[in-house]
Amino acid sequence: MKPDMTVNIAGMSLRNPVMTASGTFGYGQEFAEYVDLEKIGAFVTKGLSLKPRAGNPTPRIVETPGGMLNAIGLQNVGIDAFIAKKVPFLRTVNTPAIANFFGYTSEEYAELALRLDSIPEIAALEVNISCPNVKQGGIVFGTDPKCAFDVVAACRKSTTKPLIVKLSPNVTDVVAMAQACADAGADALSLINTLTGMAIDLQRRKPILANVTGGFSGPAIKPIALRMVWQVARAVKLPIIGIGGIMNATDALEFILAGATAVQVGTASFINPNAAEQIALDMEAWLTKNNVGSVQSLIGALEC
Amino acid sequence: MKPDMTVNIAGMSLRNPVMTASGTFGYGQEFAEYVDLEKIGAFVTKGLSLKPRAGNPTPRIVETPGGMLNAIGLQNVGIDAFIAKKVPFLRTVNTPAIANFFGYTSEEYAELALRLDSIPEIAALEVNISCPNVKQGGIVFGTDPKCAFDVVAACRKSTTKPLIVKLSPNVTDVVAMAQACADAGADALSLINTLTGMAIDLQRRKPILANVTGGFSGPAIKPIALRMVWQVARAVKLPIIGIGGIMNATDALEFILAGATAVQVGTASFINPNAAEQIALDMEAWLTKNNVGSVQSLIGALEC
Amino acid sequence: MQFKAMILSNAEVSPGYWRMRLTAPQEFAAAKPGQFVMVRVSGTIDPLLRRPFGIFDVAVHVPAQAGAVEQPCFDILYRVVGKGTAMLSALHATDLVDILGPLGRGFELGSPTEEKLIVGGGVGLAPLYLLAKELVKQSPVRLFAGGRTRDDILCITEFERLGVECYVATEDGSLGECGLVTEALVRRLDLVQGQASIFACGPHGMLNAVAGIAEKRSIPCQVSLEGYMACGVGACLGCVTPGSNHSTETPDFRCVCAEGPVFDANELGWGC
Amino acid sequence: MQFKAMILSNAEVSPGYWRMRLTAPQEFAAAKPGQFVMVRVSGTIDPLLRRPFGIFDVAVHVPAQAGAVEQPCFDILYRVVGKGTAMLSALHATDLVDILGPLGRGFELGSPTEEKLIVGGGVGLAPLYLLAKELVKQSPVRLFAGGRTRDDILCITEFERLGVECYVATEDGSLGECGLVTEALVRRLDLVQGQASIFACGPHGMLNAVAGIAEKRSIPCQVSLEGYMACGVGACLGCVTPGSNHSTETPDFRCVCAEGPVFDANELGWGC
Ligand SMILES: Cc1cc2nc3c(=O)[nH]c(=O)nc-3n(C[C@H](O)[C@H](O)[C@H](O)COP(=O)(O)OP(=O)(O)OC[C@H]3O[C@@H](n4cnc5c(N)ncnc54)[C@H](O)[C@@H]3O)c2cc1C
Ligand SMILES: Cc1cc2nc3c(=O)[nH]c(=O)nc-3n(C[C@H](O)[C@H](O)[C@H](O)COP(=O)(O)OP(=O)(O)OC[C@H]3O[C@@H](n4cnc5c(N)ncnc54)[C@H](O)[C@@H]3O)c2cc1C
Ligand SMILES: Cc1cc2nc3c(=O)[nH]c(=O)nc-3n(C[C@H](O)[C@H](O)[C@H](O)COP(=O)(O)O)c2cc1C
Ligand SMILES: Cc1cc2nc3c(=O)[nH]c(=O)nc-3n(C[C@H](O)[C@H](O)[C@H](O)COP(=O)(O)O)c2cc1C
Ligand code: FES
Ligand code: FES
Repeated sequence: MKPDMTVNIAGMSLRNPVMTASGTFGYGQEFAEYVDLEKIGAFVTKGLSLKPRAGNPTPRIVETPGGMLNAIGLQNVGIDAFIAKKVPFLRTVNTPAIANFFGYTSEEYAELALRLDSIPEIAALEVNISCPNVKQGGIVFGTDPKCAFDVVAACRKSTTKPLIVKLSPNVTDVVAMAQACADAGADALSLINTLTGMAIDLQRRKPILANVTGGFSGPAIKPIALRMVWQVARAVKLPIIGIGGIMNATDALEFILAGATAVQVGTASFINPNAAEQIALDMEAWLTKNNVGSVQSLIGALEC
Repeated sequence: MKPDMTVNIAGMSLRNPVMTASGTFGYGQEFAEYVDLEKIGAFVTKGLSLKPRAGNPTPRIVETPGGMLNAIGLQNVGIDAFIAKKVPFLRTVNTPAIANFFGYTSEEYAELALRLDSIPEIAALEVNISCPNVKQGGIVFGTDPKCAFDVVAACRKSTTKPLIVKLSPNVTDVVAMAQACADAGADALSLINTLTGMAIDLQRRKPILANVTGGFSGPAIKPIALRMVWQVARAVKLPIIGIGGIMNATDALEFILAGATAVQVGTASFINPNAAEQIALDMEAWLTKNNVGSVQSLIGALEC
Repeated sequence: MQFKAMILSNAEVSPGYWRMRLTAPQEFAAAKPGQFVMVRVSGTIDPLLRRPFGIFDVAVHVPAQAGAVEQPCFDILYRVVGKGTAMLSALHATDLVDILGPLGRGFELGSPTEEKLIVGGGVGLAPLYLLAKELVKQSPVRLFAGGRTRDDILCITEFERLGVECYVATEDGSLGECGLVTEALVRRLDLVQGQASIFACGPHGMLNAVAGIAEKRSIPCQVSLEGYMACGVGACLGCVTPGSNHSTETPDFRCVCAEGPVFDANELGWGC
Repeated sequence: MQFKAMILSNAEVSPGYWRMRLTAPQEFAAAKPGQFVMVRVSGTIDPLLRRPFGIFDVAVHVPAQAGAVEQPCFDILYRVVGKGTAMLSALHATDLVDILGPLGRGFELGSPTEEKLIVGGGVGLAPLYLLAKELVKQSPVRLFAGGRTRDDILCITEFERLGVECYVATEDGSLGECGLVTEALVRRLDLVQGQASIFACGPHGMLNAVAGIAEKRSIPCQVSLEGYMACGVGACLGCVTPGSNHSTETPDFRCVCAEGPVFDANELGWGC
């Protein structure tokens, strides 16, 4: 018998728990040649802002041991161009699209939430309160429980769609952050966003990234992500989307055991463009082989 | 002409900037067959406590992508056995030995500092305020500026030897921690200690480490360590010892460019027991090849 | 397209420069000059990211076994500069590597009447050979190959075999003229009085100079750029380059991987 | 000792089990039965840590070239269980690997008069062959080899060639007796009335059972343990195992790498 791969998160029913992560999958269309979007659970757009954003100068990308740093600087087309040019594609795909977004004040966040709320092609919102790349950006919201509460509460008032808050790992106490978001009305939490890192070109005596520091992602960060998902899952009563270094089905299932209801695949898509689809397939194969009837039965099933 | 490899840190003059990191080099003797201790700048002992400590149950070690987790649980022989059994060896080596130590109250820290202060074979003290492995342990000191200030101030009163404070990376604001330690009288800062991570055995549905979480080290963490060293070096006027994922001379020189006066080599010694010696040699070769007269001229020489 | 390619050969063609031939599926035969591939150097996480390389040539592989069917194959020409390329150079015939490609926008061949001037700096020659192969079918083609020293001058015989006239310049004078290859280019342009179009690939400084030369004479000029890449398909926005209208207020970044790597020189913001 | 070894051969000896022969420096010839090596599987960070393997055999390699000098070599016998061992099995003769060893404390050969009973579970046989080679020089030796299924029964011919009498048991009865190998061990002990000593290596459960059998009869028993290792030299304290006096108040942890991997069974805290 085929195992039941469906999960429910924040009121959405997904065919399987595998999503693609914001910023690593464009607006859905870029990878369409390589991935059957209807074989994954959902996909998340590049982070959106009210106005279009240029992002940082280059180099924006550097490989590090087992991972990479990016300092894209939240380049995006802005909400208007998104609606005009990207949303029509979403209509053609029978898979929930989640809009990731960010702002510079609670008001901006709220305004974006309101605009996204009115787009029927968007299944849910993911608030990025944690981008470490932009100097004036999200950093302050994502590292202080009070600020996080305010911004999430503002978004909550502006949308009735499922509201997912994406947490920053660059904090002393991720559970306190998670709790603040829960208190402010989040429907689900996704974690982790990138850690802040740096790389240096010895010969040129310069930082490699034009922006000096960047967001650290990839397999290297998995142990930190897994730990944070486990900590938050035990402490906060919200569904969790686990993110961080997921490269294969084993990684994904580990996050689910740690307490995640679903997962997002980021950097892995760069290495294998069909990573998300393959992971969903391999998870199902693992469940079949191990006689597990449903992926839901594995959520938080870690025995400590 | 041979480049000048000497550095001065916290009043110590070192023949070169390469030390071995606490917990990765035993009490100095374990690697003696593989490393010429008189070719490295200094070595740091396993963390010491007042009483001997059993540490955690096994498994204590697990490999992760590009890194490893350890949950040794600060097993150590205790200060009395250290003096009786380990100090005599230190006498035979013409290289500064730095004693790493920890306690559970400021008073315990102070008492250890006092006892270590009286050992002539110990060149300097390194206070571990950041071990993430022990549940009742250092965590609280290393993640709160006020606690860190108190414990460092207590140690400062108990010793006239150079006092190095080792910072935890598991914090929102490492600069605030560094500043608190500087204010409390630290002579130097070493960073980073391990990040807190977790690994899961999918098939057994259990954490791999008996302790569930462990300290994350190795090349994977280098981008985070480099970023923190750079942040602290720009903000705080104390010499810094850079630690985290240093595997070769290039890595070590990157930390020095970022602002470190010296470096510590940890996990790398497990992979190449003579890593520290080799790194010191290769650094010298790099300086020669690139016509750099002294390693001191590279400290903080990053052009941003 | 994503596929597992078998290495057919891998040999050093000049000190530090290697040429690798790999098998490819049928559809790969349609690869355009200027397109590139993303190579997964090993199956492990070290190195983690794919490495981009221009397509040097596309050919047909005839296996030695009796009865075996012909199969497309392609070549990359690469310089060993770091970990990934060092590991590539250690691979052997019969080893498998994972390939993504052909990717990106290639060269437009342009009108057959103009003379075609190809300018390559060092390993920048890589995507220009397949281009030359196409161009010689319809127009006279000249190659201007530059490098720091003679070891950086690659595969000239291959171009000559196509009937391409080749000019060589090295900065240290160890092969061909001493100086920059743009000098010979300017001389040729003066001679043909601008009845030509330019195709260039190489270091950014050289491309900038070539673009300037072309602009002054209002000559069509296409350049192939590099950029640090993660995805290769326009999803990560890592590889962007400023377009001609770029400013912080009116961002105009182009993806090198998806909108390039070949651009019309006047599409780009050279000052940024 | 740390050295670069050249792989002389690497072959699957039973489904999932491989035997690799490597060159070694002269001093390696002094390796003791029960010692182990730490192998760096690749030069990259994937995998990062060295992998520990028992020394299966030490021999002399006579190169095929005329005039080449003899050189010590050694074998490891390994089971493919994860990434590191899978990568090991993909290496070829002439590839180089970095070796640390011989490491740790080996077996004490004991008094020549007693019969020597060697108990190996699956790949636990690995460090016992070199031991048997030494023991047969002075005493009668019997091997008790157990496994889940017949594929887990390794290298019996090699032991028989030494003159060792072999008993085989598999849990599924697919080779030898059906059941646990400890049953045959107990029968033999009953027969010789305890005039024997035991040397065991294998899964922890098996070692625990063997230690219990030995203790009941007050027979000397040495066991070789495994443990997750980082350094292999007693520096990281990752590989410890509780000693017989261990409790939280009176910690008595032993390093498997430096104080073992061979321990007297009664040195250890089996209950912990
Ligand atoms: C579209 C395109 C086509 C290219 N074609 C060729 C070619 O045909 N022949 C050739 O020799 N080289 C080519 N390059 C450059 C080639 O990709 C790099 O030399 C190579 O990635 C270096 O990898 P490494 O691991 O050896 O170096 P490292 O310095 O260790 O690489 C570290 C990281 O930086 C990136 N990187 C380093 N140098 C470059 C560079 N110049 N451009 C882009 N990324 C870089 C790597 O991809 C990797 O992610 C091309 C680059 C691009 C973008
Ligand atoms: C002293 C000693 C001697 C050994 N001798 C042999 C031998 O002769 N033949 C043989 O096949 N195996 C032997 N082992 C076990 C062998 O080390 C592991 O099977 C091997 O490390 C697995 O590596 P992997 O990358 O394939 O597995 P993975 O599961 O991918 O390894 C992940 C990590 O766990 C560690 N690990 C996994 N299993 C074990 C284990 N059983 N013991 C210790 N560490 C483990 C690895 O070293 C690595 O650090 C020995 C272990 C020790 C401690
Ligand atoms: C190139 C790149 C761009 C990213 N852009 C965004 C973004 O716009 N918004 C966001 O919330 N996260 C962004 N992220 C973070 C990822 O969504 C994800 O949280 C992170 O990469 C960790 O997952 P991974 O290790 O699987 O990549 C970006 C990551 C990368 C690598
Ligand atoms: C096995 C192990 C044990 C450690 N024990 C200690 C310790 O006792 N005290 C301490 O301050 N740091 C300890 N550390 C942290 C290291 O000193 C170092 O800060 C960390 O490993 C990062 O450096 P690396 O990436 O080079 O290993 C330990 C690290 C490892 C891997
Ligand atoms: S490499 Fe990702 S957008 Fe070009
Ligand atoms: S493996 Fe490090 S102490 Fe044994």
